[in-house]
Amino acid sequence: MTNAYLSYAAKRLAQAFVVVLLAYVFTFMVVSILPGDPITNVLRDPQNGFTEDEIRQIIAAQGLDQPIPVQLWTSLSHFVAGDFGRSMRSNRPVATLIAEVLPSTLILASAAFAIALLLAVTIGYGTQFLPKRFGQGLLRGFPSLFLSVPNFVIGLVLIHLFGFQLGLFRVIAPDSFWATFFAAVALGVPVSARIAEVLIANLDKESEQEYASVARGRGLTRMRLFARHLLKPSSLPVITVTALAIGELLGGSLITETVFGRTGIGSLVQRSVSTQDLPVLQAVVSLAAVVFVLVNLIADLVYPLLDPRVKLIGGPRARPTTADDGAVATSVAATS
Amino acid sequence: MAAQDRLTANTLTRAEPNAPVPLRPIPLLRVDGLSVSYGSHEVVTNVGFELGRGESLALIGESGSGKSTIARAVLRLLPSNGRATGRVVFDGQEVLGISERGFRPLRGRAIGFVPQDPANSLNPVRTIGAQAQEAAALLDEPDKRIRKQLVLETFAEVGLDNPRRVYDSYPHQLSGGMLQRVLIGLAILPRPALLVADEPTSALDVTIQKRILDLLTRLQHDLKISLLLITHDLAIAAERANALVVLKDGVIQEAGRTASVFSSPASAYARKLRADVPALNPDRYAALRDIGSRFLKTAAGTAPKIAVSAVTKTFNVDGKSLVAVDDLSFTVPAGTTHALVGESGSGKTTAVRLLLGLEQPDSGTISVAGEQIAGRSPGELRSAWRHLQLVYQNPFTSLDPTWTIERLVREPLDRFGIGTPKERDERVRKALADVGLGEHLLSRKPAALSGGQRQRVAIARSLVLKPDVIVLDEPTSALDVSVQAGIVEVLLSLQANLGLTYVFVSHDLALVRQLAHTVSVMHRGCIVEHGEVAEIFDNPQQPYTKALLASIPSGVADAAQAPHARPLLMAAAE
Amino acid sequence: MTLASFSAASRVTAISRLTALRVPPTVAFAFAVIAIVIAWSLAPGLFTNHSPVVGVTAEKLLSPSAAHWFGTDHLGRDLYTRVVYGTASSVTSALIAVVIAAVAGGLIGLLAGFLGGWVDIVLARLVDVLLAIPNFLLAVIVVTAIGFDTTNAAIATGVSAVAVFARVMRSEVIKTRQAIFVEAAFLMGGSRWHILLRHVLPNASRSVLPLAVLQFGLSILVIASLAFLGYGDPPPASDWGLLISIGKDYLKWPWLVYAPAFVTIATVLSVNRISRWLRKTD
Amino acid sequence: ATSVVTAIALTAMTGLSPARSAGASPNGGDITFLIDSLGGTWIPNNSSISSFQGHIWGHVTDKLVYVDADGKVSPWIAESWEQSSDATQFTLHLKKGVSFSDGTPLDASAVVANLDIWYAGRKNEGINPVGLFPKTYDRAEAVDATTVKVVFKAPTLGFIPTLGYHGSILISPKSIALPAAQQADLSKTSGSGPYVVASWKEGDFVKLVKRKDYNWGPAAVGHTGPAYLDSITYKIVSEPSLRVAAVQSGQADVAYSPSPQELKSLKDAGFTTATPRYLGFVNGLAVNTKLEPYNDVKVRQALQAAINRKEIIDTVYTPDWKLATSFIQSNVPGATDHSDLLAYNPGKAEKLLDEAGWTKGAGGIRAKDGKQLTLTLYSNPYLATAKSIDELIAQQLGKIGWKVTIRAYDVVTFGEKVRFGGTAVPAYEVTRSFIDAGTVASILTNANNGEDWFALGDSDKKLNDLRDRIAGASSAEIRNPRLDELQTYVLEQGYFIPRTQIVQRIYVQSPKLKGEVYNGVAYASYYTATISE
Ligand SMILES: Nc1ncnc2c1ncn2[C@@H]1O[C@H](COP(=O)(O)OP(=O)(O)OP(=O)(O)O)[C@@H](O)[C@H]1O
Ligand SMILES: Nc1ncnc2c1ncn2[C@@H]1O[C@H](COP(=O)(O)OP(=O)(O)OP(=O)(O)O)[C@@H](O)[C@H]1O
Ligand SMILES: [Mg+2]
Ligand SMILES: [Mg+2]
Repeated sequence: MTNAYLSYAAKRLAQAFVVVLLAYVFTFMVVSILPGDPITNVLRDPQNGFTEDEIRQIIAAQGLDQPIPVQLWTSLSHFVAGDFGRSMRSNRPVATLIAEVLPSTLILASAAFAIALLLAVTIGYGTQFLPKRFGQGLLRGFPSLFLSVPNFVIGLVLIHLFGFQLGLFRVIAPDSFWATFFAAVALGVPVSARIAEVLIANLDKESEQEYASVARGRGLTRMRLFARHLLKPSSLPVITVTALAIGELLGGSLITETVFGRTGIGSLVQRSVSTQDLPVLQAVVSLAAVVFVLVNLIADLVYPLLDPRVKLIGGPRARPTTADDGAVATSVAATS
Repeated sequence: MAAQDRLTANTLTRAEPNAPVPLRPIPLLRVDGLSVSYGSHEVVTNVGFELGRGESLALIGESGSGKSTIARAVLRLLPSNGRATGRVVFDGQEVLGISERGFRPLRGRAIGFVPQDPANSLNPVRTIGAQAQEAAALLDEPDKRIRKQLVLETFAEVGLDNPRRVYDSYPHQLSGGMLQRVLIGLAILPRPALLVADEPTSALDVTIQKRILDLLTRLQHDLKISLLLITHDLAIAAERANALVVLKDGVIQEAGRTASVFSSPASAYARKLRADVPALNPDRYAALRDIGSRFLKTAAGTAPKIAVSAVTKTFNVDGKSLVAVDDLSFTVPAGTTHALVGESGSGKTTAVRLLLGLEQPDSGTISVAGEQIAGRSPGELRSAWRHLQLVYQNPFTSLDPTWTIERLVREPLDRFGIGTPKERDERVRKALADVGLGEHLLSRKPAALSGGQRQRVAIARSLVLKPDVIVLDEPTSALDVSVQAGIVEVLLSLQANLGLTYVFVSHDLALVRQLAHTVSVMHRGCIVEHGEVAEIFDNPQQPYTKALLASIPSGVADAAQAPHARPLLMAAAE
Repeated sequence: MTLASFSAASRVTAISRLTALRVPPTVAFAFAVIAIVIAWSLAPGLFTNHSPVVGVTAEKLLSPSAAHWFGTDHLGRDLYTRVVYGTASSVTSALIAVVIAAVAGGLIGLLAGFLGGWVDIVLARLVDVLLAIPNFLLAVIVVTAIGFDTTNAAIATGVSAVAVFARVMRSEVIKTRQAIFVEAAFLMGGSRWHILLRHVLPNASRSVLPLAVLQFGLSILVIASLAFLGYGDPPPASDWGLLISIGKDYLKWPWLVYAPAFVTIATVLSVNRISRWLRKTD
Repeated sequence: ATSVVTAIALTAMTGLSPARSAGASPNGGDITFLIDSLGGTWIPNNSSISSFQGHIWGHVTDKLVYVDADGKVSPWIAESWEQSSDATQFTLHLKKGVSFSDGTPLDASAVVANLDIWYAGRKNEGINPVGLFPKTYDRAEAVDATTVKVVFKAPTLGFIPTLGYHGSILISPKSIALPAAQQADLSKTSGSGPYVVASWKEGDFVKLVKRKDYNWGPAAVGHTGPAYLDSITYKIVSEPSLRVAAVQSGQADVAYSPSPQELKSLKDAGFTTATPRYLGFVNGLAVNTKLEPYNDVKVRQALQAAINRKEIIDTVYTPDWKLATSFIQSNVPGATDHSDLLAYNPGKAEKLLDEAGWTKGAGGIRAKDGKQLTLTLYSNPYLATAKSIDELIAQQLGKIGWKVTIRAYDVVTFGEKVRFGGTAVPAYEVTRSFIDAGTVASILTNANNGEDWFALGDSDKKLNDLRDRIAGASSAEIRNPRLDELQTYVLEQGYFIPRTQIVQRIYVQSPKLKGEVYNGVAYASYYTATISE
């Protein structure tokens, strides 16, 4: 068992590495589709007043006129050696840039995640305690609603309400507690919806299971039934969604950080995208892929330890998921 | 014509359905005018019965007749969309109208519940012990260790060999029979006055089924528990219960003491139900079967239609090799039916798949109608499949849900390119008519058919090619006895008319007795005994065969110490 | 065996089918919202008398009233009209995204699931890569590469959702491939391709439909978010996302944000409701 | 012979210093300036002219000369200068006792190092030359500690004004010697300005604190000692509405680039708004005369008459914006008033189009020989209001019978696809500053690396003639009438279609903050500003 476990873990780790490399190459390819390059374009800003001749000289001096495959090979070999290169836009080392903004995004994302989980658990478990007709229906509506509101709208509304009307935080100090809190709310709300959806679907599914009836027939109260029987099996698949939600948190930080004026990975991407700052984009994408792959790897490795039904031999395919969320249900099944 | 009876039975004869059946002066459970609806759909209508202390009562009826619904109404475990009206009086107290809080003290302590499906009735992510402690908590015993001791004792009481191991296991680590014992143990642990058992054995093997039922009967006697037993098997009901309530479409057709209902059913429905139970009517299709029997006699010298010889198949499971079929040999003369019987896992399906070429044997030869099957690729087998067809066990999964019936039945003709389009149309209609299905079903999808109808479609689909051999892998095990009877009749008349050769797989020995000519009894991949049906059934040689035969419910009460190898024909005994 | 016995049975199933199909009121409402949205996108002219591009500059930034349901914008154009005229583009772009995602993802999943072997391994890695890059980040990068306009934003959104469809399709195909009726089709003489196209594809696609509907709603949001970051069409186009993102510069006149946001939310909410209903009834 | 031009000491202006007014405490205080972005890099050469980083450089560095909002050049680090008669040699005399914040003296050798890197950059490292620095530069020599001689290969009249241009910031030679990656770290760069960088974070903020020993401010602003405010924090808030709301709610002191629509209500609420105009071209369209139908002067003239510039200001802007009177801003020395040529006259436009053969067809769109009268506008990504103006112009032209399409690209794509005279670009939207009107004429044609704005090449004799006569003028008196003639001609021909005078930098400011000054490129300097409690 442990042997199988270890070799499985090793295999997954190797796969993860390949995925990260491919993500790096993928970004390079996609960004290189566009003719021309960011440096030329910045130089062409009429305010600079450069002539085409001068622009050509500057480009050649930096080796940006070499064929794409050569450039890819150079940057890939540097990347594997741990050198992320220099930002084309700011000329500073990409590693420094990322190191500067990473903590802020980590704080935001963790706070958002905590809020998402709290909200999801409140909504999800709340449905078990509210009367069927009245409050429960209301609670059940929340995930859909959360998923339907563009998250920049949530951000703008929060800022105006709490930042300006109530003066709870200063917009210009986005790292303060309350500012971070509300940014995290804006980022966490859609994520909470995903988790809550899965939670509700699972609770519904589990409470329809025969064993729940049988347990009730044994005289358990609703509360005990929930705590002893439904809680664990319906919460386990949340691990899977959570692992997937990491990607959403990273993607969402793009918008949230822009709206709240935070500096972080998201705003770094936003700035780099507008200037096609390839080295930064590649590093961020690879970083995101690393995080995503690792988190999912951990989820896959932890799951069998928590759920006695799952045998590792079959790989993560054996991991049960919710039927309600197609993406979740299948995202798990696909890795082989 | 049987179907016509069935149809009219419902409308014509009704044996005082609404009157509660008086059993004892002060019954433990009295159900009165109970109606249950799911949403706006009423599935149980005005049902009433009584169950005395220490007595047992069986609710019987075909699938969907509302048996479980009644049980759940009594247990107040209806799903959220279910609503019950009427009166349920338990031990003198009306319990349908009281609050959940008021009812809860009765749960487990006074009313125990043994569910139908053992595999899904225990929480998969908690140990048996943890769940047993919930039941033990109902005892007024503060000490946890003593409670555990009581649990272990109960486990031993229900016949679990190693109670400690069971206590520490997760449900998926135990077999179905063990789980069912655990569930029974948990139900009786608080010593309830009433035990409601909803088809407690339908998911289990025949031999285990018998042992569980024996256990329930013994406990009922020893502990003076009243038993409300739910089953679709009339023979089981007759064997185990003092009183019967026969249901159809949520309405009581007949009720009364077992002896009278069983021996002289008053309602047409109950009569038909009795007639459809294979165990009670071994010679129901004798006339049709005898046509095939003639081939059996004449076949002596000629080459058999199917010849399987020394076939072995091994699977690799978790690194261990598992011999699923071991040195299997049998022959089937043309125009006859050969049955493969045995418990779950004995290798029946594997044998069938080998026979069709869906699996490759490790060794041995298989020939069907003179063609070699073993060792050929699917492409090469296409020609063999034109004459060799399979009907699957489960009618719900063997038809593509997105296709219409017409397309489904036509598919083999299109694939094999048989006939002109017009001829194909005709053959489709003919095949459907042969299995008793009308043309109005042509444009339906499988989801819009009942299980019995689907299985007929599957049979029609095999028939449409006019094959010589049809292999049927437990074709009726997912279906009700009455539906099963209909299908068996179709199969036999087709054989009589077309001279088809069948390989019929089943775990139901009574059914085999009704329709097969020869039989092979399989046990752990080996054939332990084979020969003509009458011989084997009347004079079994192997203990395994004897045990199998003994498990056939006979309809005779007092089964707890039932002797082995009882005569099958007990219908008239009462 | 007479017909009578079975027609009785069929009546029962017909009834149960009808009850199963009964549409809950919220779903009916959702369909109504979608119907309005479709009508807006097909014939915007029927719903308003104003022009979506030419405004009365003297009437700029009026608050909502009977004459201007959603008020007027900074160039004095009727906002309701702009929302109505922007519907077609918003809906079309979301459709483009869904079609790209469903077709490309579906094909990848179908081939990977059905052919298995190295095809599966290669495609699975590709899907893993797409999945490992956060959706929105992927969309942003793709839209940067192919240029900023609404169609490109839609394409990028579609690309970012390919992986999800591929995964769902693949697992459905694998599930279906193992289904008994597929083996039965082999026995009926069907070839691999026949079975792939006629049995596996239709069955596997069934669970893709609700996902596609869900993705439609999501795409509207993603495209709106891209427009918010300035990666969509320029004005005077009036995609909903664009309207919100223009409105955010005029927060003193909040209806410029709230009106298009409300329409977007109502639409996405309805679409999600329908998707959920489809999943339940399937 | 060498003509000596000594700058006039502008002591008279001292009295105007706003810092001395209002009883506010002159010293101390911290302000926060909200800005949309702080640009990409901090390599001084690459960032000095940025609309964003320029704000910081303006406080951290000094320039050799000062150019005020009216284009007037006055001494700063260069106390005086001389110029050879053929304008190929210049001698600069530097102020004594000036030092960079890293302790290095700002002497002749430091100036030479700056001039060299402005001209050449270090291209292989990614340090660009300063784009508008005269390409005719030959070399500079330190004659003594305070005297620099600058030599050009050809006459370069604009050299001195260029020294007051935002690209010409003086950086410590030690910083200049740093490799590009270190130059990109703002805290490693030292200037001689009244503020120094205390801390910064990319994409977030830059905090400046005042330099106590600063004592060499430009006399023209009326104050030469240390700055009054203790610190200035430039903080990025990318949403314009949030920047404004933050100032309104007292969370910050200045918001940069608010939406013009909000200015009126802000002013009414007592906030200070500033819309300084830079010296340069007005915002307008350079017409591509190579493209059909804009090779027809009548069509161009119709375009000139069909735009209602007043409506643009009324709708998109506020009265703080000025109507264009020429194709250069009215505050540029030498700009003359040509409002008559820019009057809105739809009747005239329709008549011109009719004459040119463009007749109204279906849907009110004009056509000729089956081709519709179309115009594609590429909204300038550097100007927030560009899209709104384009939409409005599309409406206005639509009434006359034009079919107008608007395309908007991001900065990158715009740079890639949209050029003067590009094959699909009938009109290029100009927003561009310059310091000296003398350079204007040479940009318009293709001679001497000119940008050939109207795709005329060398084909327009009159334009060529004016260009040469302006370049050859040796004094403003001679040059001004020729400039006037050039303006008339370009507008009459419909080569350039002005829209409005441009205010590229808009400021909203708390009423407590007073005394800031705006220079010739419209950057706000808080060197002289004070804040009350
Ligand atoms: N939760 C439910 N919602 C709606 N209808 C239901 C529900 N449960 C059962 N039914 C319907 O009620 C009827 C009676 O079902 P019930 O389960 O009581 O039958 P049964 O006699 O126990 O059948 P079986 O032998 O198959 O267990 C059937 O038609 C069934 O489809
Ligand atoms: N594809 C397979 N891989 C591994 N083991 C298999 C496979 N198919 C069958 N087996 C094993 O072979 C044995 C015989 O299985 P088989 O399905 O033939 O039994 P059966 O008699 O048909 O049982 P049932 O009555 O439950 O259908 C079982 O132990 C089963 O687990
Ligand atoms: Mg039941
Ligand atoms: Mg089997």
